[in-house]
This record gives sequence, structure tokens and C-alpha cells, in this order.
Amino acid sequence: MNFDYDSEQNDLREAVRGLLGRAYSDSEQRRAVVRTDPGFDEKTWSRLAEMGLLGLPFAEEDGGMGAGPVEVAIVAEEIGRVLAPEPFIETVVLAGGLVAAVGTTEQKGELIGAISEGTTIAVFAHAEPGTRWTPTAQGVTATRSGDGWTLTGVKEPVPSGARADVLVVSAVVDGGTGLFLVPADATGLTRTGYRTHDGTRAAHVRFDGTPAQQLGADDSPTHPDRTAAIERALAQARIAYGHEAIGAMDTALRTTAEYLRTRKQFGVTLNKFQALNFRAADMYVSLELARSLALWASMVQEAGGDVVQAADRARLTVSRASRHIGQEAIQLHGGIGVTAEYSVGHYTSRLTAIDHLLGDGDWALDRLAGNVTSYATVDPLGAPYTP
Amino acid sequence: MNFDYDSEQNDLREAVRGLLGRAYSDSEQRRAVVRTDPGFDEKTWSRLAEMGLLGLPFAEEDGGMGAGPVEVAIVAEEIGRVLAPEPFIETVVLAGGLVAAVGTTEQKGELIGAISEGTTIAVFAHAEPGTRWTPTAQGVTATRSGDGWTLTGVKEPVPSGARADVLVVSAVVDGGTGLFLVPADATGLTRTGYRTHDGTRAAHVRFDGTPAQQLGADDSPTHPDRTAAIERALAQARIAYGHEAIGAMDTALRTTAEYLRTRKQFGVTLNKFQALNFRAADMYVSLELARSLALWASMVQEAGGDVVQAADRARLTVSRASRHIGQEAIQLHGGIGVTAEYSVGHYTSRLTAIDHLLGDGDWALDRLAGNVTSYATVDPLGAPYTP
Amino acid sequence: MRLRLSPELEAFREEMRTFFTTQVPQEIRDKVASHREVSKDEYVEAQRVLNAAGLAVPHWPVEWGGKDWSPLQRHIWREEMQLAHVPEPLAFNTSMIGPVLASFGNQEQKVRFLARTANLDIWWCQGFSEPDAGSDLASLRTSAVRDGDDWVVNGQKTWTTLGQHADWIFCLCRTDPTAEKKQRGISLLVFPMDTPGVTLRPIELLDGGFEVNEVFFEDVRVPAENLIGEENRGWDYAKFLLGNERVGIARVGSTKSTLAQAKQHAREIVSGGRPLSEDPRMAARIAEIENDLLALELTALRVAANSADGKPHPASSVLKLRGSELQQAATELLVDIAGPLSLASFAEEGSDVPDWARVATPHYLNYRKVSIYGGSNEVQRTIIAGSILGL
Amino acid sequence: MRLRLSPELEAFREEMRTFFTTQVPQEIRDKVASHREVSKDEYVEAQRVLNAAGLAVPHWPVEWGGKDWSPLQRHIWREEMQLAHVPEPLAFNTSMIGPVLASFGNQEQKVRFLARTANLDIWWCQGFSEPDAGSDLASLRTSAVRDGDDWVVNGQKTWTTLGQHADWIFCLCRTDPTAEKKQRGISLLVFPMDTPGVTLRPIELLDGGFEVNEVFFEDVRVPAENLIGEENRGWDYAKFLLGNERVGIARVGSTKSTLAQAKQHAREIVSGGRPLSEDPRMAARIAEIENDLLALELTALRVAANSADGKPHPASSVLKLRGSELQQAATELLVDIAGPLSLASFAEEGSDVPDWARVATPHYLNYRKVSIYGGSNEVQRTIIAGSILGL
Repeated sequence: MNFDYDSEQNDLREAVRGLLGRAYSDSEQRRAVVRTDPGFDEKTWSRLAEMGLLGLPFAEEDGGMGAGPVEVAIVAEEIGRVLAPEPFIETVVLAGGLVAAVGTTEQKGELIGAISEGTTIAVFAHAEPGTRWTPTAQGVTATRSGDGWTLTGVKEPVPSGARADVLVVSAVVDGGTGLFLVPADATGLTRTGYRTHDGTRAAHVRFDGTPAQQLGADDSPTHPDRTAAIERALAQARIAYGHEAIGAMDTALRTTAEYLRTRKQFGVTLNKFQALNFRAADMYVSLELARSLALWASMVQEAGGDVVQAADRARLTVSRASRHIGQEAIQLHGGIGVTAEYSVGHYTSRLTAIDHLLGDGDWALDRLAGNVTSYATVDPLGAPYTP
Repeated sequence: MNFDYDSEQNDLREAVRGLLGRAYSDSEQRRAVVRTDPGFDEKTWSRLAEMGLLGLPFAEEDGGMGAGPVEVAIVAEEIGRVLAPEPFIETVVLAGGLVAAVGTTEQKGELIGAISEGTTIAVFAHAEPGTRWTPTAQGVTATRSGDGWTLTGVKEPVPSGARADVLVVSAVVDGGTGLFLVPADATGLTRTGYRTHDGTRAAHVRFDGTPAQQLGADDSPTHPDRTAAIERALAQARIAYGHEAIGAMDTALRTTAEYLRTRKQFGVTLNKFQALNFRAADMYVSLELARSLALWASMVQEAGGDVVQAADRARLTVSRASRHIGQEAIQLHGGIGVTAEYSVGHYTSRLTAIDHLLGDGDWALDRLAGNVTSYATVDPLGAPYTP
Repeated sequence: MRLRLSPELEAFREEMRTFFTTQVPQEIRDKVASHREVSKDEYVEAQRVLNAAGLAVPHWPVEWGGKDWSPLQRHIWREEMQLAHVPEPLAFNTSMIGPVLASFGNQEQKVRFLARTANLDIWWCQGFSEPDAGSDLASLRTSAVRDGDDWVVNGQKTWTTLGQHADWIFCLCRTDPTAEKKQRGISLLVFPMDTPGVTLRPIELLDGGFEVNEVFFEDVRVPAENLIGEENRGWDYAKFLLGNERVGIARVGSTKSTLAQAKQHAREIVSGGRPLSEDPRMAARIAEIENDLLALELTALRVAANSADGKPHPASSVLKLRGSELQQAATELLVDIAGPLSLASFAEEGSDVPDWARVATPHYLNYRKVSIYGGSNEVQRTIIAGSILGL
Repeated sequence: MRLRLSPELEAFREEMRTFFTTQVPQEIRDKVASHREVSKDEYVEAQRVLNAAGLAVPHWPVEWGGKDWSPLQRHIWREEMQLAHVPEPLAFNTSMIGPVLASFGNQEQKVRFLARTANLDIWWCQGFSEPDAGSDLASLRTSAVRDGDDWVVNGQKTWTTLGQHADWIFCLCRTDPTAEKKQRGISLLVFPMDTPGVTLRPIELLDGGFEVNEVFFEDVRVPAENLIGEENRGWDYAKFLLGNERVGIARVGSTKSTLAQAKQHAREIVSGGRPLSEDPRMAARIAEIENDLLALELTALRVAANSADGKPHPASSVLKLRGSELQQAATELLVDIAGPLSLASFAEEGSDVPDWARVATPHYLNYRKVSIYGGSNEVQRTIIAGSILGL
């Protein structure tokens, strides 16, 4: 048991921080980037690829770097630190993760390599207006059509859905939820993109008898139920978003502390007001507790433990911390905190988005509460968190 | 619509405050009184009777003063202000209220007069180890026995149950819950009294074929279900306890503010520490909001509106305020706050007791939540709060 | 102590309710209800409907269009207006400069401005805060120097709400930089926004909207007759005006409507096979906010009933503090009910996400302001601790 | 970054668990588990069992009975001890005066005291706080004046925990009232509680128990050799000692047991026709406290793993702050689960209310202390704001 990064991990962090720090050294740079489609900087995306970050968690034989969840967490945290809008988690952890988990050797060969090289942006089209953070599909249906499948229905909101080159789509199949690949130029595919409050992009995606390829071997008339694989991929993404949130909270807190140290009112700097300092101290407490849980969840993933439950735990604590820190960061700044011209409000905006992407704190708490009387105590180093 | 006391009500408050202020002018007086059984001062009880307070809400024809819920609230608040341990709400509002609501003319003639004169202390024996703030009985059963009834089972905790001259007892009857009168010297009645953390007394009361008189006319072989009457009496007591809590919180806050103004640390008085002042300000906010709701609930009762729902609303807000103010009063005092030798902790102790007597905040919230989507908005001046 | 409204007040409430729900155009009220941006023309139209019926400035002196209402009537008027989603009369006109002019302006100024202010013929904006004078307003530095018959104004204001619509500004300027206390030496000037030397820069907010501005003054010449009240007494007028601002800022009616919407939406969202409204924890969350709001409303009624002498009740700080917290709790609730749909914030045509869910997060983010403006919650706590608890 | 314990640490944990659950008398551990008062004899017995196995003072120098354990081992030792409801070795002996003697005492003092301190042959108490020197400890006024070979001590201490059991006291006294800074001029003296001139007055607490005392000194003569460390350096030793106090004060293991009990009791209480544990809001409340506790435990592990240099990690303030909040949340939870039964607090024979429900409220009231003692939560926030955030 230890919480230390090894030297390679520290090097990785330095490298990512350097790259993203240059790309988004002040909040105006980010504002300029997110103002126009696709809402991120394609050049920065290429540089992430060159550094090997887009292939980080994939097996080397699939064209990846063979690194683990802790490395992904490091990248996510650095993304959060500067609010880099590049769809790293969407493409690498979620869509890429599903391809790596379920895809055939061929599909992996084709897609994992292209994702790692930065030439293909893949996203997971899963949320639907009628569902609420479920691992199953409901409104998009897959139908056998000759050798392949066709999809019908609507996915929304799909993060980066308009820019994506490939969509990994969940859809209702006999006996459960299947996974399919749909290229951007497929017939019967309509994508309507829009900007979201946090500066990123999402889309309404309509499938109208759209041809689709089954993800995984299509060698039986039926499609296996992929709910468990989706649940697992969502859990891994929840953990990664947790780290992005940690990075964002860290910056929000440091920005706030700096503001308190320098902003003058009533002839003195704000850090002469004990009530404000105490609230900043409480923000620090929230942050460090959430950081511990996020790191632990990544370690559980690495150890092969129950990643779904660990992700729920991280989600709950990160959600509570995100609201606390995001709201207090604005309040302690005062008026400037709600402007788009100053950085700190964007952190709150992004934290709010992350919180609602794959299940918020109350949602996670519901899942944990359903189980809470089935055991006496939680042992973070024991079952079910280590196999 | 107005929130002002009239001049008679103000006079009543002054008189009660004078009497109780003399009886409990410092917390040592109260400590001495609660140290020995029955946990209150019989002389003070007589003086309350002499002032007419023990007959306050009862009809004049029954031997009472014919006053209303607002007058009862005034007395309860003054009781809370000095933590007077006399069982006013238990005897007058609960037991007396049930007799007045359900009793025959004879029973009223006998009991209401005796309660009003202070010669009989009656309490409601209702809680059972197996129930949780229900308006029904479960563990005590009533059986027909000749002209009367016998009771079997256990009530606990019964506030002031060992001192009481008469018990009003809820018990299971065919088709619901009935109400019965049991004098202290009944055969088959075993009462084991004890001190509770707030200095008052409670008892374990065992009925073992104990003869009992039905409350209300005993003119049919069956006993009518009294659940609604009990629910109503409990609601009235919840409102009265709410006012007692308001009085206690008011003192706790004033004591705390005084301590902050006078206690020195680091060479200055504590009110030089902004963080502490802000927390005292938040206590004030909680108190005033709870006060508004408690006053409103009494007005609903007076107007003949839905007293049960109004009591639940008051209960919720008073409970939240009680915990907030009770806990902060101790914390802002520091160590002295948890000693029995200083006053403020006793306020927290009593507030905690009140909170758990007839249903705590979460319990009230559950009842309100069950109903919350059945209407669009709450109009405090409209239905169901005015008839 | 009496719960029921008198028959007269019942009738009054009914009259207000009927007026607001039938006389103010539905399209405008729908926009307010759904938290969409109300245009300048719509603001003006709504206020003129109210003013024509004598309902825009009831708290003004009778001779200038006011009604001699009790505080409880004013409370009912405001709550019913909010419940009906009527855009409130522009606060800068009716709660701020109007009462100041009526109390401290000279007769000529009253005649010149008051009727047009009530009717929103003049749209006023506020020139108070500066980049280095926010909560510490008395540190303001914008200067007005007397030059012949004019004041010459130089400096900068910020957080000027809806300044982009404004015809005139009321502006605190430092007229005596040598005054011993910084609160002295400040005067209140009014002048048109198109006076040469006035420039305005809109500030984009987190929700993408533009409602506040920076205003710059470069050698702006203001005729001496545009001084309101006495020279160097501007701080007194500002305090008077900000006291008025705090009244009604609890916004109970508005939060009540938001909560009613939340219930409706929670019924429409399905979670775990049942309406979200039937989730015990969601139901409890709604019920708790609702009860908190009831406590606030009753406190507002208590304060209204006890402030007949015209001065703001000290407990009005409770209304601002708690009112803003509950506005924020209600907007956060809507985001959480929207859940994954809340991500579709700027979706347009072709989206299946309902409008209310699209605006939920921008609205939530924007509403972080309500605990900052009008005297931040920290300022309110300072007032409570100091003037009520004696700390 | 690695989740699993090494096989050695797994074995260590197993060894601790086995020892604590089999070697420390069950009756004593049951008392701790049910929050009943542990007698002096039982404290002594338990600590001697630990000490005999080398488990009372593992953090002391090896030559005085310590083990050369890693911070992680110490963490495991403490958590397992709490989970097994073992009364912890008396903090005044093992975490406070012991380490001070080992670090700053002279050889003679070490020989004289340390072994007996580890074995609880001497029961120490703390003479630090005074009526006017609580959080502001440096304002203490108890004086020690040199007179020949003795110090003569006069003054008063308070909050002396378990002073009624104590054989000796370690006591901060002002030895140089002329020192420029009040932190200078304080010295640390030790002396027997039965020295003439020492009197003790127990203070009754809210739960009816007596665990703290006032201690009065009237011309108490203390031999000069009983000065610990250097004259006028007592403040440094106090800071060293209080830093040790903060470590382990998160009390995760203890809160974890309380929470496990809460779950068990919630299963036994019936509410609305089902076990209270199946009430969705009660289940969520328990789950949320449990998750908060997990976050605290993991943070304690992080801090332990990062404080190998022996100094308390600055984040240890987080452990104290949050640890006390969660202890209080867990005790409040038990009161709420007990519900109406919580009123039967001092019931004896003949009551049908289970023991745990009787002690719930007194325990809750008593535990309001944990956010006050050992550096109040306000002190911890000050430390975090100042030394971590630079405010």
C-alpha cells in the first residue's frame, strides 16, 4: 500500500503539464479555442497523440502504450487543472476503452491504432433523453440487416458527437444492450452539434436505419448483452472524470487563495477576514478527502478489484467536493467569479458538467445505500476492492 | 394576518417570565431541583396553577381559562427560556388535551378541574419500545372486563410517568387504538422511574391486567378508534414543544453572544473573530426562521386549519434549528459548553430531548415528502391551513 | 396574532392575482417563467401596463403615483407579481433612484424625472461599484470636479446591470477627496448615458449572457443642476437606496414558482422505472426546500408586519441571506432533476432535450450572483452579528 | 501507487488483529464497544497486556520499548486496536509525556520514568489549560518561582482529563514573567499529585460523568530535578507534544465500529412496518457517513505514508477536523436511530430499552467535546489556512 507516484509517473505529469500549460496558459487562450467548433484545439490533440497519451491505457499489441489507470488519472488531472477541452476521456477511456474491452482483433487493430495516433476521434453515444445514467440503451434499437445491423433512434447528449469520426453506439438488442460502430459518414445518420455551458460540445444524434457494425465478433444471429462491459467502461470514465475534477478543484482553490491574498477591500487584503480564510480551509479539506478517494479508486482499478463500486464511492465524494469548492470559489471571489472573462467561474461550470455527465453524487449514493446493510465495515485494502 | 401579541398576551408573558425567572434565575437552581425526584419543583407547579396556567387551554365550563394555542405557546416558550422542568406540556397539552377532546362531561369535570388546580398531574402513556412516533398503540392491549377494561403490556418511556397521579393510556382495541384512564394506585400497575439526560424524568410502566376506565363514554361493547384524536393531540404537543424549543434556542443564542462579547482569548474578546461572529449570525437566522414557523403553526391551530400538517412543518424546521443552534452554542463556548456546571450545554441537552420526544426532523420530513407532489405550491394563508 | 387575511386583504390579493395573470401579456410572463431573456421592449411594455394601473410604484409617495399601502399589501403585491411571472418594475427606477428623488430631490427634479421614471420612459442604471470598491463601496474613486456650472466626471464603474439599455445613470462620485472619512465627500449625480465621454463595455457572464457592464467616464460634463440632494451627502442617499434594495429581495414568490416547476419536471423524468418525483430522497429534498421557503415567507410576513415605520427591519438581512440561499438551492435542484439532460445547455432546433433542462445549468451558474449582489451574504452576516447580536 | 498491503504488512495486520481480539479481556472491550465507562483498573490492565507484548508504546525509541515501525504499521496498529475496542494506551503517558521525556528528558529522568510510564505504573495527567488560557494556551499564568532547590508552584489548571486517577502531573508553568514573548518564559515541571498543596475538583459533564477536573496549586514545592528539558523552553515541548496528540486523533477505527453498530441497531428498529435500515433516507445517511469515513481513512493512510520524517504532516489538521466531525455524525446517528428510546438515558433495571439506546444521547452530548479538545476545529482551520494555503 502506498500513495506515491513513481519517477516515470512524475515525468509523465511534468510532460503533460508542460504541454497543456503552454496550450492553455491563460484562460483567454481557452476561451478563444472553445469559441469555435469543434470546441478544442486539433493541434493540441495531435501533440497529445505525439506524446503517446491517446494510446496510454491500450495494450501495446493493439498499438497502445500499455500503461495503467494511474497514468490515465495523471493526464485527466492535468486536463482538469487548465480545463483543457480536448475529448481525452471521451475518446480514450470511454470509446477506446469499449473497443479494447469488447472489440475483435481486427477492430482493435484498426481503431485503437487510429485513436492512439490522433487520427480518429471516437466517442461513446449512449445517453438518451429517456434514460438517466443507466448502463443500458432504451431508445435506440438495433435490427439485423443481412450481414450487419441497422440502428434507429436518438442519442443525446453525445459529448463531441458532431466532431467524432466514429461513434460507439449502445442499442437495444434481444436480451439486452449491444454495442455498435458507426462511422461519421454513415447513411441515415444526422448529427446536430451544439455548445454546452462548459465550453465543450455535445450533439443530438439521430439514427434512421443507419448501417452499423457490431462491436466484437458478429458470428451468431444474436448479439450478446454488453451491459456489464458498459458498466465497467462507465466506471472507469467516472474515475477518470473524478481526477479531472480534482485537477479543476485544485486550480479553483489555488486561484481563490491567491485572490484572498491579493485582493484588497476595506484597506486590507481579504485574507485578513477570518471567516473567508476558514471557508478556504474547508475547501482544502474537501479537496484532499476527494483526492484520496479518487486515487484509491484508480488503485482499485489497477488491482483488478470491484471498479464499479469504487467508482461510485469516488463519484459521491468528488461530487460533494465539486459543488462545495465550485460554489465557494465563486462566492469568495465575489462578482468577478460569475463573469466569463475571469477564470474561476469556468472551473465551476466544468465541475458542474462533470458532475452530471455519468451520474451525480446523489445517484451514486443511491447505489451505495442499496447495499449498505449487507456488510459491517468497509476495508479499503480488502474485498471487494482487492481481488 | 398579523404576528403581534395583544396586550393581554404580553401581560401573560411578563407574568410567566416573572414566576419562572424567580424559580430558575440561575442554572444552579435548576440543577438542584432536577437532582431529586420528581425532577421538578412542586411549589412552582402550585404557583403555575395559582396563576391559572395549568387550565389555560381548557373551556371555562370544564374549569379552565378558555385561552387558545397562542397563550399555551407563550407559556411553553417561557418554560424553554429557563428550562423549567415542570411537566406543563405533558400534563396540560397532552394528557389534559386528550381528556378535553375525548372525555365525558363527568371525566372532564373531574380531571380538568384537578389538573387546572394543580392537584392532579396526568400524563399520556403512549410510547412503546416497539413503536416509533406512531399515533397508534401496539404493545399494550385493552380487554373488556365486566363493566370496565383491563390493560396489559408495557409503555416506555413515559415522561413523568412515575410521578403522575393519573395516566392516560393508549391501548390496542378491536379496530384501532383506544384511550383509557388509570390512576396511580391501580392494581397491577408497576412504574419504574428514572432520570433522563435533560434532567427530567421518565418511566417504564407495566400493566398487568390493570383495571382501566375508558376515556369517553363507555356505552357500547366496542371502543371507538381514537387514532385521529391522538394524532391531533400529538400535533398540538409538537407545536407546544416547538415553542419550548424556541425559548431554549433564544437563551442559548443570547448566552453565546454574551460569551463572545466577554470571553477573552489571545488578548481580545472572542467577538473580534469574524468566523465566530458569522456563525452566531447563522444561528440567529435559524432561530428566526424557526420562530416564524412555530408561530404560524399555533395560528393554524387557532384558526382550525390542518394542525397535523402544520405541526409537521414546524417540527421539521424547529428540529433543524435545534441541532444547529444546540451544537454551535457548545462549540462557540469551547470546553465549558460540555460541562454540567455551566448552563449552555443543558439547553443543548433539552433541545435534543425535545427533538426525539414526538418525532424528529427527518421523521417529519418523511411525512411531508410523501405528500409533496400532490400540490403545486404552499400558501400559508390558504387551504389546508385555514378552514 | 391572526392567520387569516382580512376580507379586504383577501379581496386585494384576488385583485392583484387577477390583474397580473390577465393584464400582463402571456408571452412576456412565459419568458420569465422559463428563465429566458426578457428584451428591453418587453420590460418596458410590462412596466407600462403596471404603471397605467397604478401598480408600478405603489411604495412611492401618493403625489408621485404611489399608493398608501400597508407593508402587508406591498408584500402581497410583490409575491403575486412573482408568482404570476410578471417582470418586476425595474428596480433601478422604482426601488432606487425613484425613492431617492422623491425624498431628496428638489421639486424641479421631481417634476422632471419621477413620472417618466415610473413609466420606464427613462431607463436608469446604477453607477456605484468600482473595480476596487465592491463590498467596500465607500472606497470609490470616480471623481467629479466642479468647473463653472458643470461637474466634470472621470473614472470607472462596474457591475452596471442592464447598462446597455439605460438612458440615464445615477452615479456616486467623489466630490471632496480631502474629507476626513471616506464616506464623506461623495455626491450623487445623474446624467444621460449618451453624454460625451461615457463609454460602456458589456461583461460576458458565465451563462453566456450580457447583463452587467463596465462604464467609463472621461471628462464627462454634467450640469450642476443634476446633483441630487446636497453636495457630499451621497453616501446617505446610497445607504437609503440600498436599504430599499434589500426589501423584497427574498424573492419568495419567484422561488416558489421555480419549485413548482421542479415538481412538475420531476414527475416527467423517469429514473429507475418510476417518476423521479417518487424517489424518496428527491421528494424529501423538494419538501425540505419547500419548508425552508415557507419559513422564509412567514418571516417576510413578520418583517413586513413589523416595519410600519418605514425603516427596514434589522431582520431584513435574514431575508436577503436566506432568500439567496433558497434561490440557489432551487436552481441547483433543477439542474439535478435535468441530470444528464443538463449538458445540452445551448442546444437549438433539432434537440430532443426540453427547454427547461437546457437553461437549467446556465441559470444555476448565473444565480451564484444572488448571494453576492445587493450586499453579499458576508455583508448580511456582518450586519446581523453587529446590529442584532451586538458582536 | 499500490493498493495492496505487502505480504509482510498483511501478516502484521493479522497479527495485530489476533492479538487485540484474543489477548485483551473481552469484558473490557465490551465496555468500550458499548460506550460504558472503563474503570481505572481496567485501563491499567489493558495497557499492561499491551505493554507486555511490546504494543503499548511502539512509536517510542527502541531503547525505551518502542518498535522501529513505519508510519503505516503504526496506523494499522491503531486502527486494529480501535476496531477491536481495545482501550487505547493512555495518551497522557504514551503520546504526550513519554515522547517528551524520551526526546528532551535527561538520562536520569528517562530511567526514572519511562518504563513505568509505558506500563501505566504511573498514571500521568496534563496540566496545560487554565480558565483564561484555552485555545490561547500561551496566556497561562500558573507560576513556578525558584526557591532554593525547589520550584514553588501557584495557580490553577483546568480540563485535566482523568486527573482523579493520576499519580503524577506534567505541568506548564510560567517561570519567567518578564520574557518578551509570552511563549517564552514557560517551563515544564512534573510532580506527584499527592504533593502537599495540590487539590483537585472534578467537573461534572453534561452526560453526568466526571472525566475532567480543575487542579489547584498552593505553594506546591517541586524539586528542581523535576524540570523537564531546559528552563523557559516549555512551550517548545508543549508544541511537540500537541503535535503528537493530533496524530491518530482521526479515530477512524472507532467511528467505523460505531457505524457498524448503527447498522445493526437500524436493522432491529422497526419503522413504518419495516426495519429502519431499509428506509431509503436512513440507508443513504449511513452510506454517506461511511463514504466520508472511507475518504478520511484513505487520507490518514496517505498522511501516514508521507510523514516518514517524523514531523506531523500539515494535512494532519484535516484528520483532526474531519475525524471529529465524523465521530459526532456517528454519535448523532445513533441517537436518531434510537429515536423515542433515546429518552430513557439513565434507565436501570426494569427498563425494556436496550443499553445502546440508553447511552446514545449522553454519548452524543459528551462527544461534542471532540471538536473542542486537542486543538479545536477553529484552531485546525487556522492552521490549514495559514500553513497550507498561505492565508
